[in-house]
Amino acid sequence: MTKILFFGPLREVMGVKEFELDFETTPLLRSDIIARLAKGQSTIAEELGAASVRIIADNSIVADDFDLSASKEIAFLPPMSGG
Amino acid sequence: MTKILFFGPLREVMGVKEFELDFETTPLLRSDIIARLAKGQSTIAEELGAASVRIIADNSIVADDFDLSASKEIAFLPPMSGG
Amino acid sequence: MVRVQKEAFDAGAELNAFTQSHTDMGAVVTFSGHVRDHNHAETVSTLELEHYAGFTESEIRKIETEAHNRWSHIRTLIIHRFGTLKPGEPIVMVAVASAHRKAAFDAATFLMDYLKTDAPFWKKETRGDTAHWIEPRETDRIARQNW
Amino acid sequence: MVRVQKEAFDAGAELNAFTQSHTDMGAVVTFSGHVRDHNHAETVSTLELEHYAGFTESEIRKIETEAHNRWSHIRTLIIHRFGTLKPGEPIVMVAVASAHRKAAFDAATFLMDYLKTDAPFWKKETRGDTAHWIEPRETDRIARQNW
Repeated sequence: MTKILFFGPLREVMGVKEFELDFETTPLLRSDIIARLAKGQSTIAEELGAASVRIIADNSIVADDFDLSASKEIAFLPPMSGG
Repeated sequence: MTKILFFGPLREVMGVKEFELDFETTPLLRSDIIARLAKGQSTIAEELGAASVRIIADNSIVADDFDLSASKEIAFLPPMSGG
Repeated sequence: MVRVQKEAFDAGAELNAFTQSHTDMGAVVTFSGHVRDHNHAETVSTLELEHYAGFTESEIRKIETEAHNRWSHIRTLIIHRFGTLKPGEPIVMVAVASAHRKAAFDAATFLMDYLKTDAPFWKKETRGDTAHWIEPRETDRIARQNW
Repeated sequence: MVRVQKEAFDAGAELNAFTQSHTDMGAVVTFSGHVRDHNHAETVSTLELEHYAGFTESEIRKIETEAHNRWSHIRTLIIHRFGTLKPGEPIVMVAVASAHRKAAFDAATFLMDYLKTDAPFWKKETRGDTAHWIEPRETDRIARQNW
Protein backbone atom coordinates (compact mmCIF):
# COMPACT_ATOMS: atom_id res chain seq x y z
CA MET A 1 0.00 0.00 0.00
CA THR A 2 1.20 3.49 -0.85
CA LYS A 3 0.07 6.49 1.15
CA ILE A 4 -0.76 9.52 -0.99
CA LEU A 5 -0.89 12.96 0.66
CA PHE A 6 -2.25 16.29 -0.56
CA PHE A 7 -1.64 19.70 0.94
CA GLY A 8 -3.11 23.18 0.80
CA PRO A 9 -5.29 23.96 -2.23
CA LEU A 10 -4.63 20.45 -3.63
CA ARG A 11 -6.15 18.92 -0.53
CA GLU A 12 -9.32 20.90 -1.22
CA VAL A 13 -9.32 19.95 -4.91
CA MET A 14 -9.03 16.27 -3.97
CA GLY A 15 -11.49 16.59 -1.10
CA VAL A 16 -9.25 14.43 1.07
CA LYS A 17 -5.93 14.85 2.88
CA GLU A 18 -4.65 11.34 2.35
CA PHE A 19 -5.59 7.88 1.19
CA GLU A 20 -3.92 4.58 0.47
CA LEU A 21 -3.73 2.85 -2.87
CA ASP A 22 -2.20 -0.30 -4.30
CA PHE A 23 -0.01 0.26 -7.32
CA GLU A 24 1.28 -2.84 -9.10
CA THR A 25 3.12 -1.20 -12.00
CA THR A 26 6.88 -0.80 -12.19
CA PRO A 27 8.18 1.74 -12.93
CA LEU A 28 5.51 3.90 -11.38
CA LEU A 29 5.66 7.48 -12.64
CA ARG A 30 3.95 10.61 -11.43
CA SER A 31 1.80 10.50 -14.56
CA ASP A 32 0.67 6.96 -13.76
CA ILE A 33 -0.53 8.02 -10.32
CA ILE A 34 -2.27 11.09 -11.68
CA ALA A 35 -4.08 9.01 -14.30
CA ARG A 36 -5.33 6.62 -11.62
CA LEU A 37 -6.41 9.44 -9.27
CA ALA A 38 -8.07 11.62 -11.90
CA LYS A 39 -10.17 8.84 -13.41
CA GLY A 40 -10.73 11.02 -16.43
CA GLN A 41 -11.54 14.23 -14.50
CA SER A 42 -9.48 16.80 -16.37
CA THR A 43 -9.50 19.35 -13.52
CA ILE A 44 -7.83 16.92 -11.15
CA ALA A 45 -5.36 15.80 -13.78
CA GLU A 46 -4.41 19.42 -14.51
CA GLU A 47 -4.08 20.42 -10.85
CA LEU A 48 -1.96 17.41 -9.88
CA GLY A 49 0.08 17.64 -13.07
CA ALA A 50 0.87 21.37 -12.83
CA ALA A 51 4.55 22.22 -13.23
CA SER A 52 4.39 24.17 -9.96
CA VAL A 53 3.39 21.04 -7.99
CA ARG A 54 6.32 19.21 -6.40
CA ILE A 55 6.39 15.51 -5.65
CA ILE A 56 7.84 14.34 -2.33
CA ALA A 57 8.68 10.63 -2.09
CA ASP A 58 9.45 9.43 1.43
CA ASN A 59 10.45 12.95 2.51
CA SER A 60 12.64 13.76 -0.49
CA ILE A 61 11.81 16.08 -3.37
CA VAL A 62 11.99 13.98 -6.55
CA ALA A 63 11.94 14.68 -10.27
CA ASP A 64 8.89 14.11 -12.49
CA ASP A 65 10.39 10.96 -13.98
CA PHE A 66 11.37 9.40 -10.64
CA ASP A 67 10.24 5.80 -10.24
CA LEU A 68 7.81 5.91 -7.31
CA SER A 69 7.10 2.15 -7.19
CA ALA A 70 9.21 1.64 -4.04
CA SER A 71 7.96 4.76 -2.24
CA LYS A 72 5.81 4.26 0.84
CA GLU A 73 4.59 7.87 1.11
CA ILE A 74 4.07 10.18 -1.84
CA ALA A 75 3.00 13.80 -1.35
CA PHE A 76 1.72 16.37 -3.84
CA LEU A 77 2.83 19.87 -2.78
CA PRO A 78 1.41 23.00 -4.39
CA PRO A 79 3.57 26.18 -4.22
CA MET A 80 4.61 26.86 -0.64
CA SER A 81 4.04 30.00 1.33
CA GLY A 82 6.06 30.03 4.52
CA GLY A 83 7.32 32.89 6.65
CA MET B 1 31.45 84.56 26.31
CA THR B 2 31.56 81.58 23.96
CA LYS B 3 31.35 78.05 25.29
CA ILE B 4 33.76 75.64 23.60
CA LEU B 5 33.10 71.88 23.88
CA PHE B 6 35.29 68.88 23.08
CA PHE B 7 34.18 65.25 22.76
CA GLY B 8 35.72 61.81 22.72
CA PRO B 9 39.45 61.65 21.94
CA LEU B 10 39.54 65.45 21.49
CA ARG B 11 38.36 65.93 25.05
CA GLU B 12 41.35 63.89 26.19
CA VAL B 13 43.76 65.79 23.94
CA MET B 14 42.50 69.09 25.35
CA GLY B 15 42.38 67.73 28.90
CA VAL B 16 39.04 69.46 29.43
CA LYS B 17 35.44 68.93 28.31
CA GLU B 18 34.49 72.58 28.02
CA PHE B 19 35.57 76.09 28.77
CA GLU B 20 34.50 79.63 28.03
CA LEU B 21 36.44 82.22 26.08
CA ASP B 22 35.92 85.78 24.90
CA PHE B 23 36.44 86.31 21.20
CA GLU B 24 36.38 89.89 19.95
CA THR B 25 37.19 89.33 16.27
CA THR B 26 34.61 89.37 13.49
CA PRO B 27 34.48 87.27 11.41
CA LEU B 28 35.60 84.49 13.72
CA LEU B 29 36.74 81.42 11.82
CA ARG B 30 37.53 77.92 12.97
CA SER B 31 41.19 78.63 12.31
CA ASP B 32 41.08 81.71 14.59
CA ILE B 33 39.72 79.62 17.46
CA ILE B 34 42.25 76.87 16.90
CA ALA B 35 45.12 79.36 16.90
CA ARG B 36 43.94 80.80 20.19
CA LEU B 37 43.43 77.36 21.78
CA ALA B 38 46.67 75.80 20.53
CA LYS B 39 48.91 78.64 21.69
CA GLY B 40 51.62 77.35 19.42
CA GLN B 41 51.22 73.65 20.43
CA SER B 42 51.28 71.91 17.07
CA THR B 43 49.66 68.70 18.34
CA ILE B 44 46.57 70.54 19.47
CA ALA B 45 46.43 72.60 16.29
CA GLU B 46 46.63 69.45 14.20
CA GLU B 47 44.03 67.53 16.18
CA LEU B 48 41.49 70.36 16.22
CA GLY B 49 42.22 71.25 12.59
CA ALA B 50 41.88 67.68 11.21
CA ALA B 51 39.57 67.36 8.20
CA SER B 52 37.69 64.59 10.03
CA VAL B 53 36.74 66.94 12.90
CA ARG B 54 33.34 68.58 12.48
CA ILE B 55 32.37 71.93 13.94
CA ILE B 56 28.94 72.31 15.53
CA ALA B 57 27.77 75.89 16.12
CA ASP B 58 24.68 76.15 18.33
CA ASN B 59 23.61 72.60 17.45
CA SER B 60 24.16 72.89 13.69
CA ILE B 61 26.97 71.37 11.67
CA VAL B 62 28.75 74.27 9.94
CA ALA B 63 31.40 74.59 7.24
CA ASP B 64 35.05 75.41 7.95
CA ASP B 65 34.61 78.98 6.75
CA PHE B 66 31.46 79.66 8.79
CA ASP B 67 31.61 82.88 10.80
CA LEU B 68 31.38 81.72 14.42
CA SER B 69 31.42 85.19 15.99
CA ALA B 70 27.69 85.06 16.85
CA SER B 71 27.73 81.46 18.11
CA LYS B 72 27.16 80.89 21.81
CA GLU B 73 28.26 77.23 21.84
CA ILE B 74 30.89 75.75 19.55
CA ALA B 75 31.73 72.04 19.64
CA PHE B 76 34.64 70.11 18.11
CA LEU B 77 33.50 66.59 17.13
CA PRO B 78 35.96 63.87 16.16
CA PRO B 79 34.64 61.02 13.96
CA MET B 80 31.52 59.50 15.50
CA SER B 81 30.95 55.90 16.39
CA GLY B 82 27.31 55.25 17.19
CA GLY B 83 25.28 52.08 17.01
CA MET C 1 17.90 25.78 16.15
CA VAL C 2 14.60 25.08 14.37
CA ARG C 3 11.23 24.85 16.08
CA VAL C 4 7.96 24.10 14.25
CA GLN C 5 5.12 24.34 16.72
CA LYS C 6 1.40 24.86 17.17
CA GLU C 7 1.76 26.89 20.38
CA ALA C 8 2.15 30.66 20.34
CA PHE C 9 5.57 32.03 21.33
CA ASP C 10 6.73 35.24 22.97
CA ALA C 11 9.02 36.97 20.45
CA GLY C 12 10.49 39.31 23.09
CA ALA C 13 11.31 36.47 25.49
CA GLU C 14 12.83 34.48 22.61
CA LEU C 15 14.98 37.49 21.61
CA ASN C 16 16.26 37.93 25.17
CA ALA C 17 17.04 34.23 25.68
CA PHE C 18 18.78 34.08 22.30
CA THR C 19 20.86 37.19 23.04
CA GLN C 20 21.89 35.95 26.46
CA SER C 21 23.13 32.66 25.04
CA HIS C 22 25.48 34.45 22.60
CA THR C 23 27.30 37.09 24.62
CA ASP C 24 30.35 36.72 22.39
CA MET C 25 28.36 38.19 19.49
CA GLY C 26 27.46 41.86 19.67
CA ALA C 27 24.89 42.05 16.86
CA VAL C 28 21.46 40.41 16.79
CA VAL C 29 18.93 40.84 13.98
CA THR C 30 15.40 39.47 14.26
CA PHE C 31 12.48 39.21 11.92
CA SER C 32 9.07 38.53 13.37
CA GLY C 33 5.94 38.05 11.29
CA HIS C 34 2.45 38.43 12.70
CA VAL C 35 -1.05 37.78 11.43
CA ARG C 36 -2.27 41.07 9.93
CA ASP C 37 -5.69 42.32 11.02
CA HIS C 38 -6.67 43.68 7.60
CA ASN C 39 -6.09 42.62 3.99
CA HIS C 40 -7.66 44.03 0.81
CA ALA C 41 -9.67 46.41 3.04
CA GLU C 42 -11.35 43.47 4.81
CA THR C 43 -11.04 42.36 8.42
CA VAL C 44 -9.05 39.18 8.85
CA SER C 45 -10.54 36.74 11.35
CA THR C 46 -8.15 33.77 11.16
CA LEU C 47 -5.08 32.49 9.37
CA GLU C 48 -4.76 28.72 8.98
CA LEU C 49 -1.26 27.36 8.48
CA GLU C 50 -1.01 23.83 7.12
CA HIS C 51 2.31 22.00 7.20
CA TYR C 52 3.76 18.57 6.38
CA ALA C 53 4.86 17.25 9.75
CA GLY C 54 8.43 15.97 9.67
CA PHE C 55 9.16 17.11 6.13
CA THR C 56 8.56 20.76 7.03
CA GLU C 57 11.09 20.58 9.89
CA SER C 58 13.72 18.87 7.74
CA GLU C 59 13.29 21.38 4.91
CA ILE C 60 13.70 24.32 7.30
CA ARG C 61 16.80 22.68 8.77
CA LYS C 62 18.22 22.53 5.23
CA ILE C 63 17.61 26.27 4.84
CA GLU C 64 19.32 26.92 8.17
CA THR C 65 22.29 24.76 7.17
CA GLU C 66 22.64 26.68 3.91
CA ALA C 67 22.76 29.96 5.87
CA HIS C 68 25.55 28.57 8.06
CA ASN C 69 27.43 27.50 4.93
CA ARG C 70 27.25 31.04 3.57
CA TRP C 71 27.98 32.90 6.85
CA SER C 72 30.32 30.76 8.87
CA HIS C 73 30.27 32.48 12.25
CA ILE C 74 26.60 33.12 12.88
CA ARG C 75 24.11 31.64 15.33
CA THR C 76 20.50 31.19 14.26
CA LEU C 77 17.02 30.56 15.63
CA ILE C 78 13.97 29.80 13.49
CA ILE C 79 10.49 29.37 14.99
CA HIS C 80 7.52 28.71 12.71
CA ARG C 81 3.96 27.98 13.74
CA PHE C 82 1.20 25.91 12.21
CA GLY C 83 -2.50 25.64 13.07
CA THR C 84 -5.19 28.29 13.31
CA LEU C 85 -3.94 31.76 14.27
CA LYS C 86 -5.71 34.99 15.13
CA PRO C 87 -4.77 38.56 14.09
CA GLY C 88 -1.77 39.89 15.99
CA GLU C 89 -0.45 36.42 16.83
CA PRO C 90 3.15 35.61 15.88
CA ILE C 91 3.61 33.32 12.86
CA VAL C 92 7.35 33.19 12.40
CA MET C 93 10.52 34.45 14.03
CA VAL C 94 14.07 34.38 12.75
CA ALA C 95 17.02 35.56 14.85
CA VAL C 96 20.66 35.77 13.77
CA ALA C 97 23.57 36.64 16.05
CA SER C 98 26.92 37.65 14.64
CA ALA C 99 30.03 39.62 15.55
CA HIS C 100 29.14 42.21 12.90
CA ARG C 101 25.81 43.59 11.80
CA LYS C 102 26.17 43.01 8.05
CA ALA C 103 26.30 39.22 8.36
CA ALA C 104 23.38 39.31 10.80
CA PHE C 105 21.21 41.43 8.47
CA ASP C 106 22.17 39.42 5.37
CA ALA C 107 21.60 36.00 6.95
CA ALA C 108 18.25 37.03 8.46
CA THR C 109 17.10 38.34 5.06
CA PHE C 110 18.31 35.14 3.40
CA LEU C 111 16.45 32.94 5.89
CA MET C 112 13.20 34.83 5.38
CA ASP C 113 13.54 34.84 1.58
CA TYR C 114 14.03 31.06 1.61
CA LEU C 115 11.30 30.37 4.16
CA LYS C 116 8.82 32.27 1.97
CA THR C 117 9.33 30.00 -1.03
CA ASP C 118 10.89 26.78 0.30
CA ALA C 119 9.31 26.12 3.69
CA PRO C 120 6.40 23.66 3.28
CA PHE C 121 3.48 25.71 4.61
CA TRP C 122 0.17 26.64 3.03
CA LYS C 123 -1.81 29.59 4.32
CA LYS C 124 -5.51 30.20 4.23
CA GLU C 125 -6.76 33.58 5.35
CA THR C 126 -10.41 34.09 6.35
CA ARG C 127 -11.65 37.61 5.57
CA GLY C 128 -15.30 38.33 6.26
CA ASP C 129 -17.06 35.03 5.47
CA THR C 130 -14.62 33.87 2.83
CA ALA C 131 -11.43 31.84 3.06
CA HIS C 132 -8.62 32.63 0.61
CA TRP C 133 -5.46 30.64 -0.06
CA ILE C 134 -2.45 32.97 0.09
CA GLU C 135 -0.73 32.69 -3.26
CA PRO C 136 3.07 32.91 -3.30
CA ARG C 137 4.08 36.32 -4.65
CA GLU C 138 6.26 36.86 -7.69
CA THR C 139 8.45 39.26 -5.65
CA ASP C 140 9.15 36.42 -3.23
CA ARG C 141 10.20 34.09 -6.03
CA ILE C 142 12.58 36.75 -7.36
CA ALA C 143 14.02 37.52 -3.91
CA ARG C 144 14.80 33.82 -3.45
CA GLN C 145 16.30 33.54 -6.92
CA ASN C 146 18.65 36.50 -6.40
CA TRP C 147 20.65 34.77 -3.65
CA MET D 1 10.36 57.42 18.20
CA VAL D 2 13.88 58.22 19.42
CA ARG D 3 15.14 57.61 22.96
CA VAL D 4 18.66 58.46 24.13
CA GLN D 5 19.08 57.25 27.68
CA LYS D 6 21.51 56.23 30.38
CA GLU D 7 19.30 53.46 31.75
CA ALA D 8 19.45 49.90 30.44
CA PHE D 9 16.47 48.69 28.44
CA ASP D 10 14.85 45.30 27.87
CA ALA D 11 15.09 44.57 24.14
CA GLY D 12 12.49 41.80 24.30
CA ALA D 13 9.96 43.94 26.14
CA GLU D 14 10.59 46.79 23.68
CA LEU D 15 10.04 44.44 20.74
CA ASN D 16 6.75 43.17 22.17
CA ALA D 17 5.43 46.66 22.99
CA PHE D 18 6.45 47.92 19.54
CA THR D 19 4.78 44.98 17.79
CA GLN D 20 1.56 45.33 19.75
CA SER D 21 1.27 49.00 18.84
CA HIS D 22 1.43 48.24 15.09
CA THR D 23 -0.99 45.36 14.52
CA ASP D 24 -1.72 46.66 11.01
CA MET D 25 1.86 45.81 9.99
CA GLY D 26 2.80 42.15 9.75
CA ALA D 27 6.59 42.44 9.52
CA VAL D 28 8.95 43.65 12.26
CA VAL D 29 12.74 43.73 11.94
CA THR D 30 14.95 44.57 14.91
CA PHE D 31 18.63 45.13 15.37
CA SER D 32 20.05 45.04 18.87
CA GLY D 33 23.67 45.71 19.72
CA HIS D 34 25.28 44.58 22.94
CA VAL D 35 28.62 45.14 24.63
CA ARG D 36 30.89 42.29 23.55
CA ASP D 37 32.76 40.44 26.28
CA HIS D 38 35.96 39.96 24.26
CA ASN D 39 37.86 42.03 21.69
CA HIS D 40 41.32 41.36 20.22
CA ALA D 41 41.51 38.26 22.47
CA GLU D 42 41.22 40.41 25.60
CA THR D 43 38.41 40.52 28.15
CA VAL D 44 36.32 43.66 27.95
CA SER D 45 35.45 45.17 31.34
CA THR D 46 33.51 48.32 30.38
CA LEU D 47 32.35 50.35 27.40
CA GLU D 48 31.96 54.10 27.94
CA LEU D 49 29.63 55.92 25.57
CA GLU D 50 29.99 59.69 25.44
CA HIS D 51 27.32 61.78 23.72
CA TYR D 52 26.47 65.43 23.11
CA ALA D 53 23.21 65.91 25.02
CA GLY D 54 20.53 67.53 22.89
CA PHE D 55 22.56 67.49 19.68
CA THR D 56 22.78 63.68 19.70
CA GLU D 57 18.98 63.35 19.98
CA SER D 58 18.35 65.86 17.20
CA GLU D 59 20.86 64.18 14.86
CA ILE D 60 19.26 60.76 15.43
CA ARG D 61 15.84 62.28 14.76
CA LYS D 62 17.20 63.53 11.43
CA ILE D 63 18.32 60.00 10.56
CA GLU D 64 14.89 58.65 11.51
CA THR D 65 13.17 61.32 9.38
CA GLU D 66 15.34 60.41 6.41
CA ALA D 67 14.30 56.76 6.77
CA HIS D 68 10.63 57.80 6.73
CA ASN D 69 11.27 59.87 3.62
CA ARG D 70 12.71 56.84 1.85
CA TRP D 71 10.16 54.25 3.08
CA SER D 72 6.87 56.02 3.44
CA HIS D 73 4.77 53.46 5.34
CA ILE D 74 7.09 52.25 8.08
CA ARG D 75 7.07 52.74 11.84
CA THR D 76 10.37 53.06 13.68
CA LEU D 77 11.88 52.91 17.16
CA ILE D 78 15.47 53.87 17.98
CA ILE D 79 16.92 53.49 21.49
CA HIS D 80 20.55 54.43 22.13
CA ARG D 81 22.34 54.47 25.45
CA PHE D 82 25.15 56.57 26.85
CA GLY D 83 27.22 56.19 30.03
CA THR D 84 29.28 53.28 31.31
CA LEU D 85 28.12 49.84 30.16
CA LYS D 86 29.18 46.31 31.08
CA PRO D 87 29.59 43.29 28.77
CA GLY D 88 26.26 41.84 27.66
CA GLU D 89 24.36 45.06 28.26
CA PRO D 90 22.31 46.49 25.38
CA ILE D 91 23.78 49.55 23.63
CA VAL D 92 21.37 50.21 20.82
CA MET D 93 18.11 48.90 19.43
CA VAL D 94 16.38 49.70 16.17
CA ALA D 95 12.95 48.33 15.27
CA VAL D 96 11.08 48.82 12.00
CA ALA D 97 7.50 47.70 11.34
CA SER D 98 6.15 47.48 7.81
CA ALA D 99 3.50 45.68 5.79
CA HIS D 100 6.24 43.83 3.89
CA ARG D 101 9.54 42.45 5.03
CA LYS D 102 11.77 44.06 2.40
CA ALA D 103 11.06 47.62 3.54
CA ALA D 104 11.51 46.55 7.17
CA PHE D 105 14.90 44.91 6.48
CA ASP D 106 16.10 47.78 4.27
CA ALA D 107 15.06 50.55 6.65
CA ALA D 108 16.58 48.80 9.68
CA THR D 109 19.86 48.34 7.80
CA PHE D 110 19.76 51.99 6.71
CA LEU D 111 19.17 53.22 10.26
CA MET D 112 22.08 51.18 11.62
CA ASP D 113 24.43 52.25 8.81
CA TYR D 114 23.64 55.90 9.51
CA LEU D 115 23.80 55.57 13.30
CA LYS D 116 27.30 54.09 12.98
CA THR D 117 28.72 57.13 11.20
CA ASP D 118 26.34 60.02 11.92
CA ALA D 119 25.09 59.56 15.48
CA PRO D 120 27.20 61.70 17.84
CA PHE D 121 28.65 59.06 20.17
CA TRP D 122 32.23 58.25 21.08
CA LYS D 123 33.09 54.86 22.53
CA LYS D 124 35.92 53.89 24.82
CA GLU D 125 36.43 50.21 25.54
CA THR D 126 38.44 49.07 28.55
CA ARG D 127 40.27 45.78 27.92
CA GLY D 128 42.49 44.51 30.69
CA ASP D 129 43.93 47.69 32.24
CA THR D 130 43.87 49.78 29.09
CA ALA D 131 41.16 52.02 27.62
CA HIS D 132 40.91 52.24 23.83
CA TRP D 133 38.84 54.65 21.75
CA ILE D 134 36.83 52.71 19.18
CA GLU D 135 37.83 54.07 15.79
CA PRO D 136 35.11 54.28 13.15
CA ARG D 137 35.66 51.51 10.59
CA GLU D 138 36.21 52.06 6.89
CA THR D 139 33.52 49.44 6.13
CA ASP D 140 31.04 51.57 8.09
CA ARG D 141 31.92 54.68 6.10
CA ILE D 142 31.42 52.76 2.85
CA ALA D 143 28.11 51.24 4.01
CA ARG D 144 26.82 54.73 4.81
CA GLN D 145 28.06 56.12 1.50
CA ASN D 146 26.35 53.41 -0.55
CA TRP D 147 22.84 54.54 0.42
